Amino acid sequence: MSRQQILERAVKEIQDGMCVNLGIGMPTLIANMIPGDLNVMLQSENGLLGIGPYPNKDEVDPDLINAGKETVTAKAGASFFDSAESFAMIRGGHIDLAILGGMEVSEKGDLANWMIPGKMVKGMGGAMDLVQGAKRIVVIMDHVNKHGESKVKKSCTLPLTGKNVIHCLITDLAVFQFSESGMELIELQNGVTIEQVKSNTEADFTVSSSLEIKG
Amino acid sequence: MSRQQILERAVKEIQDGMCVNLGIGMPTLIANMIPGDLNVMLQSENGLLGIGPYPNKDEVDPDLINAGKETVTAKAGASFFDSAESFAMIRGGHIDLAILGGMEVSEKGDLANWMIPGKMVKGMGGAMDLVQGAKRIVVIMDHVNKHGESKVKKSCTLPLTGKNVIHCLITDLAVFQFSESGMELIELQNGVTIEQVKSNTEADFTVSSSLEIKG
Amino acid sequence: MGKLLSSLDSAIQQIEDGATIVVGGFGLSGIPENLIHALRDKGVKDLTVISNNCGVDDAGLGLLLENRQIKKMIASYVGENKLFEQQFLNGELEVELVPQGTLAERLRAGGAGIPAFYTATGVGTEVAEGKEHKEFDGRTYIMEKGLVGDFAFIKAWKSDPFGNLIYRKTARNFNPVVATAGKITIAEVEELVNIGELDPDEIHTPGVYIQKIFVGNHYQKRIEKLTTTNA
Amino acid sequence: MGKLLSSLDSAIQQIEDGATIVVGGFGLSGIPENLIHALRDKGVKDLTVISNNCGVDDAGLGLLLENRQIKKMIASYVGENKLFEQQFLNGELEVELVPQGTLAERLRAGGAGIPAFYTATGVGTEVAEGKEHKEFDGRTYIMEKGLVGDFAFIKAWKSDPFGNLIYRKTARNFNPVVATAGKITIAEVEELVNIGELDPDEIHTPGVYIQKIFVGNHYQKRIEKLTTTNA
Repeated sequence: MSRQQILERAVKEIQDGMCVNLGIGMPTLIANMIPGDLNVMLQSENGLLGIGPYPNKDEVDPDLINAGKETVTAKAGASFFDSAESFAMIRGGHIDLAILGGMEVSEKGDLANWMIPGKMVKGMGGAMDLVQGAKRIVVIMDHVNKHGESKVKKSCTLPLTGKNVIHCLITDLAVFQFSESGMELIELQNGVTIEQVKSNTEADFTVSSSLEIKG
Repeated sequence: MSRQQILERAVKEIQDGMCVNLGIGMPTLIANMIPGDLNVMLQSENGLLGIGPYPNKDEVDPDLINAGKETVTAKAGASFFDSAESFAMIRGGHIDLAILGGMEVSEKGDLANWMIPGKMVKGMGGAMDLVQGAKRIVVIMDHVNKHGESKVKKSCTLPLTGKNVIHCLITDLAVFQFSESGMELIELQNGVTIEQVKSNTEADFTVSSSLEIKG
Repeated sequence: MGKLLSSLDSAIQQIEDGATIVVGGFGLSGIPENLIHALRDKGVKDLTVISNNCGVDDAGLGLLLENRQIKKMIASYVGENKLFEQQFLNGELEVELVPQGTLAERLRAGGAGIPAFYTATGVGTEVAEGKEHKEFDGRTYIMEKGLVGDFAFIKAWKSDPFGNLIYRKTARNFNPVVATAGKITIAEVEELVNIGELDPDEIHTPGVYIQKIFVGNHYQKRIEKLTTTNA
Repeated sequence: MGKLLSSLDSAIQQIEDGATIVVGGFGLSGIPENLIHALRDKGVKDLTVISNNCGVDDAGLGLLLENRQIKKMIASYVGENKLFEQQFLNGELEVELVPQGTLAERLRAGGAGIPAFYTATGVGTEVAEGKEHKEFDGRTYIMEKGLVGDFAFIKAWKSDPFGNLIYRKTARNFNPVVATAGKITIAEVEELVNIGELDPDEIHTPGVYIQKIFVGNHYQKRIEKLTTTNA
């Protein structure tokens, strides 16, 4: 339910004509929610621009997977390329938007989403490239962890994926934008109050004037 | 006649299975002299591996030229690629041999072949990349200029294409090889004496022991 | 998807005096003829042009030289062009000569978000003067910087409406790297095909790099050096 | 042209303990299955393996882990592999984690004769520790080095006898860059075609990069995560 709110808000970040990279996990679910009248090309960093829906059982092709290693299809207008080209595209600023999951976000726009010390080291995959390369970085995550602790922090405690890279954070409580002047609360999720956001957020943030009026 | 001797000696540098880049001008003439039983792929730095013969009049294609901007054909097994890939191939040491023209060569294996100060600046094209990248660099040129002055010098007076890059020099008088220990005369062209080579060469060189015996 | 242009006017209209334009092609092969003509007609001045060559006196980028629109040229070989020499000696034209492989790699780097890289090309020559030198495994290299233009002009054979491109034979040359190195990349093509018509395995330039597409209706494709077996 | 192998024995025989091997593929897609099996059977030890992933416990490079042949792994993501975790925690396995784009570019650079380049990827993270930092146009970048292996193992769809290769769909992935980054590159393919049969415009890897070709007769092509519309 809260996940659904996050995804519904995240899909609004996607505009007609964009090339978008959706991170592994929750962000991948956004693919199915993109309105059919938008012409959007989804990029998969293993070498596909133009991800289509999951295949029917008889279309499954081991030579056609996404970055999460799931079997997918390619839509009309898709192209395949190698990994160096794929990251040239990402690092060179040709991808309009990346929507990524997060473990922790800091008020400075730092992101930690690849490693928990003491746990299995899985590797960063393409996340560090995406946060530095895509034109706009949107992070989606739950606002607090299962112990009720804020994941929106003054400083990240987990190893960073990127420093000062996030443009927008969407949680189950609120939406924030990041700029030179810091972190700003710009929207509340349905039924959430500013007080609730404040009490669940370790980070310092300002509240958008347009939001105060609505609230 | 002297040119023919140079070319005939140069073609012996080409072995079966090699990928070879022939420089613009005199080196290009070597293409037609490669024995038919050798399987050789000629590279053109504008994006072709597998240059074929010049086209018949009705085969001429403005989309198919060599690095000298001449219309050519592509032989069976040829591939086309872009300029970055072409020089990745060259710079990365994947081309076995480059045979290039020279204006001056020094005893240290320096090559000058791209510019005469005071004359029109044409540009170095791909020559500086080739001398640093190809596995073996063979230079072919006349031993002396039209004023009878040696082009094989202690130091080049013209702007360099590359420093300490030549493996072999073939002139109308002789063949030299270059190594850590300097420049060594290893062959004489037909009817040429060591004395003739010495009197026409400004550079210091040693004479190969195998040559002394023959001479 | 709105990338398709019915005329080049609006696209060229955006280009202002002093712009940096990266142009594909090798010699006169695979050059964006229509874009060069449109730029000549628009008459915009003080351009910095980055391209392997500068055309010949009456074709290709030579037309912009003739019209005195180029302030600075970054190229690897300009030996086919007498106007070039004249303007260079006059001091009208600034020139930066770059080894061809370094030029290709600088454009690829610019397009790929790599601000600089090291290469052995040019070490010990004029090209290395003033550049940072560094040793790796006992060999000396120089640092070269990525290049990006305000606009990139390229020529392809086929495009779909998303801008997925296929080039033909050696007319590919610099075009795919130039495509990546423009803030706004305009591709002119010989043929437009429907979306889905190009095999995704055979696309040379994915459409993500292309902002505008123009289908040219006449290609001169002039040959610089006609060489035939019977000639 | 002598590149074609009738068995992998002679090619694998050259590989000695302690060799560095670069391996193509992404997850289990496009991996050189036959080469990995042959290497497992040969049993050579103390290998440094450079590959985006390390297979799964009972397939792909996981087979070499199981056989304790890998001393050091350079990869971007190894999360699918429990054996990996175990050997890493034991101290049996050395690991260098590299961001995926940096890994791809380090291999491309190695193959292209570029000893090092700058990237913003990893700046401000563990990845940047101990690396040279440099500013370009006000942004900070780190220097990353090119990678080349003693051997490169890749998998393609079709090859001709010269080693011109075509890959299929996303099984292309790291294979074309890995192909360039081996002192000796061995390509295993599904299908061998005659010389001249591949359209020169459609070749992904020119044969100059390939030293040996092997036509595999069985490809498992295991799927890691089967996802379907009706599942």
